[in-house]
Amino acid sequence: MSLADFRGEVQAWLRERLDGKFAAVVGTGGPGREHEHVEERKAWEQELARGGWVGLGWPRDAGGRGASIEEQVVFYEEYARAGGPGRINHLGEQLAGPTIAAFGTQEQKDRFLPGILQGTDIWCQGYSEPGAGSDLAAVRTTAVMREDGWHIDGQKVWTSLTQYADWCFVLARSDAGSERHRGLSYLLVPMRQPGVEVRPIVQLTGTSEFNEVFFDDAVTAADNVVGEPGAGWRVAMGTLAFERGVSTLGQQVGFAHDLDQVIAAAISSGAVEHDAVKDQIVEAWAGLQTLRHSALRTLNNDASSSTGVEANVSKLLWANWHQRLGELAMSVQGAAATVVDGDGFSPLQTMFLASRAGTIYGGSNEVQRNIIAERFWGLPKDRA
Amino acid sequence: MSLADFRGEVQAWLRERLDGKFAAVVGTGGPGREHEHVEERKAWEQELARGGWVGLGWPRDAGGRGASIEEQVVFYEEYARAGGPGRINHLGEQLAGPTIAAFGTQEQKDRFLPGILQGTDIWCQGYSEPGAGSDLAAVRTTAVMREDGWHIDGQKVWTSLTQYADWCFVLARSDAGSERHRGLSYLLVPMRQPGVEVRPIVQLTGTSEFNEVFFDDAVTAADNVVGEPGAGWRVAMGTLAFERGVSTLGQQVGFAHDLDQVIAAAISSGAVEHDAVKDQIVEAWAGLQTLRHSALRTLNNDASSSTGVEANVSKLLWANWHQRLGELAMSVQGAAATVVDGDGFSPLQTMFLASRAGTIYGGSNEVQRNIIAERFWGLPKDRA
Amino acid sequence: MTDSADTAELRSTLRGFFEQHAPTRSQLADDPGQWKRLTTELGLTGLAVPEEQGGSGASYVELAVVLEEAGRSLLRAPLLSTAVAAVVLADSDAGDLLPPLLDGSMSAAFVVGDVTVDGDRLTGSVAQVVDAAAAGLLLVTVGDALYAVDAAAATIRSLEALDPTRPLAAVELDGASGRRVGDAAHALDLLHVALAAESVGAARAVLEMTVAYLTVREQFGRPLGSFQALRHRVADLTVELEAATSTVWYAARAAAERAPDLPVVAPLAKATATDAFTHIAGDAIQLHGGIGFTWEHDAHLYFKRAWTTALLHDDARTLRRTAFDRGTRG
Amino acid sequence: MTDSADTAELRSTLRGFFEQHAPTRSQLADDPGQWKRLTTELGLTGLAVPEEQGGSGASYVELAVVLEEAGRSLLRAPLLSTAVAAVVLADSDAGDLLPPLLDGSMSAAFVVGDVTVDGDRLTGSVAQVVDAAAAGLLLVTVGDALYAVDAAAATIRSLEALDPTRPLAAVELDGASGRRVGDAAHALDLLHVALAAESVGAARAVLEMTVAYLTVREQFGRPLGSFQALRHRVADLTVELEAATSTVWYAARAAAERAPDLPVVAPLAKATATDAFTHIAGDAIQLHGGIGFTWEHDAHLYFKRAWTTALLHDDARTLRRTAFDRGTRG
Repeated sequence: MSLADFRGEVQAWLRERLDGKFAAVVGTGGPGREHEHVEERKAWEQELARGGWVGLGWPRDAGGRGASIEEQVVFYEEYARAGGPGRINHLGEQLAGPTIAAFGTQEQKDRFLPGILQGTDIWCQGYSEPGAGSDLAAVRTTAVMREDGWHIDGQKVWTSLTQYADWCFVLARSDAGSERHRGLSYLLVPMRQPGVEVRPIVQLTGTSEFNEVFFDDAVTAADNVVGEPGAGWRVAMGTLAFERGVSTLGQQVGFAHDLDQVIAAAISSGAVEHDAVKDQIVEAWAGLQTLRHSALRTLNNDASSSTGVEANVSKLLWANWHQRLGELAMSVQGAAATVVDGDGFSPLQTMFLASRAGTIYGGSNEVQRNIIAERFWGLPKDRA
Repeated sequence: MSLADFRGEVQAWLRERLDGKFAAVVGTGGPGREHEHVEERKAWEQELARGGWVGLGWPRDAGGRGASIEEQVVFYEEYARAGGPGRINHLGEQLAGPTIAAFGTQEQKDRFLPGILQGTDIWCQGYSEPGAGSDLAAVRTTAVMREDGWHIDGQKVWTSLTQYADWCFVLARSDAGSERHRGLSYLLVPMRQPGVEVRPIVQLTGTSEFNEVFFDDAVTAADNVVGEPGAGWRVAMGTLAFERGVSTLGQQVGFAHDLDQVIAAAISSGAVEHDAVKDQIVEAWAGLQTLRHSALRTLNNDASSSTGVEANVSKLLWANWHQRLGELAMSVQGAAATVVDGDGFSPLQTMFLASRAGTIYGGSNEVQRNIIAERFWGLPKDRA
Repeated sequence: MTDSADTAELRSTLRGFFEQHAPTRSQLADDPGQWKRLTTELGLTGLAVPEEQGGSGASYVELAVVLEEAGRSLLRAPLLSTAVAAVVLADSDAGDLLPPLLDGSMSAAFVVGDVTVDGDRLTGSVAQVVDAAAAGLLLVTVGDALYAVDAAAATIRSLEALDPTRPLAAVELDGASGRRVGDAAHALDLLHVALAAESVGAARAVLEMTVAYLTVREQFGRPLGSFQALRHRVADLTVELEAATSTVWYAARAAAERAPDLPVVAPLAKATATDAFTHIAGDAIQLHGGIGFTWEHDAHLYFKRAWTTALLHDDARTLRRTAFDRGTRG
Repeated sequence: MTDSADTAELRSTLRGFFEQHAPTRSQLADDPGQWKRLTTELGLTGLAVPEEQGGSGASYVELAVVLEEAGRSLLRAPLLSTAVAAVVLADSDAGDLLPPLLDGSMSAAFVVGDVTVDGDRLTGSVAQVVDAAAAGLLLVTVGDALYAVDAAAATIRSLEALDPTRPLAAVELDGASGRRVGDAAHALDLLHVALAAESVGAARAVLEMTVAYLTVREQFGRPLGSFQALRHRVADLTVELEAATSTVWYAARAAAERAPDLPVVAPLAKATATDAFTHIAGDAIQLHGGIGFTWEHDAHLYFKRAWTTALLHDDARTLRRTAFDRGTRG
């Protein structure tokens, strides 16, 4: 199929559903808005699966469609353009699935991949712990093997979409007395059990994208460990490397929508008449073009010429760009931005507030800078 | 005398000379231009001394005039406004003199202060060493006491006005085998002797404000040590504290002159028609007002409420402000700024280039930030 | 702000009061008891009103110190609006309007927007007015003039504000009777200085909170404050705060002395102070990491106050332009 | 820029050449021998000219790689002007002007300014023209059109340049005979992409030089590169450089393919690249400390090249506006 035909197929499929049965989910979800239309978005996940769009870029032998990078780009662009909702299982599709496909046993693949590909099993991530911030190796959650499987005790934090999840991939310390990166195991833990409690964290947006998860003698089967017990760090790092940049192109279509809203607000308030405000809008627009060029360049990389820090560069670029856009959104509205009209924060207010979290979650700006300095330039690490 | 009368006296005295015999020195000297009219500026220093303007703020018992802060402010403002040249002995008046007055013996005061107050002895500073950068305690220059006095060997760098100086205050290691801040002595060393060689450092401006100084068995009398031998660090730190902010008000009048030139260039190129350029000019102007308010607030400080880092805050503020102004100077000229017309760089080009040094010399921005974090907030030092 | 001995004592008294009675989280709802203490007990609304008019006879410098301290705890009560209104009225021939402001029985609000006057009848609607919902007295700018209007003669609608510690309302005037009480420009200058003082106080509080966090919080086995990149960020924010504090310091003195350059430095003070406040409050969230963007932590309250103050009563760019035009004219 | 296998080989060849024959300090004066090697030996002026017209038949992508490498050593020779001119002429019906450019017997310069045409006579004076002093052929923009003019028909006066590695001249045309060879806009797009490629190459070189310095230089008893504030500065500069490199990468491909969005991304590429270059070169001086602002050290040469490139052929603000207007039209 030509790329243009493929694009046409994507457009038609999305239009039929998003103009029709799933019209309610258009534009819902995403940063600061994960609480919107949860049940409909779960159904949407299964609808996507029936259309064959889940696991689009997964290899065929893992049950995916093995689509080319170009096709994936087209899908993400059209998905965002059509106002497709925030994907409620993106952690399952983007992280859990590929990790199990790469590091799991055949039994694990058979057991877990179909649920992801059918959109029936929602996943969340259990990495960060309270008090550890960006220090991923400071894991204190324990996992002890007993006759009925792994028993997990501890607390994870900053987990997104947890309250809707069926499964969680958890990094836990399985070797008592081990330190830092050693002695950790990568466990797949069912969320629907008495030993698991989820407490939403209310953010400055007033909504709860993130949660605390308490494991109090939670249990999972003995063979729900990915990779060797005690060798979970390598698996967890592998998970982080699966972000290949394709989905960032979809994210950018959302950014373009944000920018359009800012421009509309600047026109409506008259702020755009100021040359200086126009300059800021032009800079935001130019920054977005560069985000796109960066994603395309990354996708074109052959292994030999990649910098190894594309994901870190990309994270800093988009998080800072989006935060500046959030500030611009306020400036162009002027005093009107200080008022909450109607039911809760406006989309631009939510964007402004949520953009403060983008530079912190998923590896803070500071951690990204450390990695770039150390991995790309070989500059010394911070002394521990 | 009222402050207004005092201002009148300063204006009249300066006008008579700068419109007359010393017209040639008007506007000369300063960053990137210390090579201009050196002999006339030496004569000017003595003329100032005859007028009683050298040591204006020194205490009377040190031979100064004991002028109030307000009077000093008036003098520096009027001096700069009249186009008074860069002071060729400001290190003598601002640092060496006050240090000797505070830490020296009566004999040292009698010996050295008159030459400074009369403008006949020009001083330079020997602190920084090659390879040590901002690490002032990394002194390797040695001083050994023999029968005929101290023998000094080593190398200093980034010393300004050295080629015109008669004396140098030198921080040297007098206790062999000592380390860091211990075992240093604060020595007064005559520059006109065979053991001292000065090599100008050509800067990116093409001129030589700074120099290297080589001490090769240079000698100074046994009693030309300020404070106890081996206790020079305390004296050197005392020297750095004498910058009380008064002279920064004079510096700011020079900055205002720079800003006026930038505005004139923006008008002449038409760049000022761009609202965004106008904004940048307005920001530069506003920043200059804040520099002035900061200096005035510092001068009004009573000891109980001072932050202890005023000088560091002030250094960061003005150095960054001036560097941004230098960039603005280029932007407003556009392509014309890329050409050197006539005899050497234009004043705005020189300002642009010299402003890159302001964030490095006299304690780099990085060192100032360290000090603010450590001294003001008590945050941990870098581990050595 | 740098204090003389007198203002240092005032500051210390106020800080004690606010730490005891007005911690940040208590500012999320009105507290009539607190307002009573601020007015009758401490006499703060009349602080810069001459004694012969029933005030404390202190100057705008002392009022600025009080507002800095109020800013630290993001005070919700209408102290700023009412105290500035009292200074304006004390300087007018409408001193008879003062007593209820001084004894706390009435608060005031400044209504700045498109209002026109016909005879003594004011008409217009202003979309965002700080402290208007609780106000008994409105001071309304009409072109160059300032009018006093009984709040009962206006239609006032409470609004939900982005900053939950700063009450906003929409004010509608439909031929309300107004009394000319002075010039708008001078009142706005005083208001700008007051907002600037409040902003540097709040900015200093959130920066102190951030440094305290960096000092105790460990990551990678050492305190966050030992990471140089974070320490340098704190240093840069300190420089910006100290610079803004200097301009506010200067402007408060200019207000106290009615110095000729007050019209220049007043807008400059608000611009400089709110720039520093928005930067510091934004970085405070970043430096706190995850906890900094939770609803429970105070950082977002400072952040919302910073942006709200920056956007109300003209933004920094506009104010700097105004200052420049005034300062370089002639 | 990210390379395919082919461009990686080209890059490696060129880097070897420039490291051997064109170290930075040698760029302070003309070097005819070097020019001869660049043209006759390496055939670089005809790199992106089709083989049937005497060139090497590579694309604008390869030319961009060459110019990145030339930028690394701040090449003084008129390679950029001449190679871009060759691409423009190869695409016109003035292919007969190509041979002297390809064999190195003549170099070219782009004259962009206020020039008018009357019949085929060009008149005007342009104040700053890169590479004009040595040029045999001038490509002159007149409104939307591009004309070829024999340099002998113009009055060309060498200028002293702020950047000693980039020769500038003033060009005076007084009824000089011109030959219409194409459109100005497309030629300027190609020129912008070329300058952008050169700039990211130079920026990367001075950033690498800076990191190397931080790695070896010790202060306070440890390498400068172990100070987190400096490492984070390097990281931020890296992000800016990688972003700019991406836009240049995209623009070079758009130029090679004559993609419809070339007019959008070409000005954007120059703006993004020179912003990154000025920031990196400025911080390079700072990060080198005292040695960085001496005449002897190369940092100031990169700094002067960065600012010169940013100011010539429209500044970043103007170029971004152009890109925006083109990119959002319709």
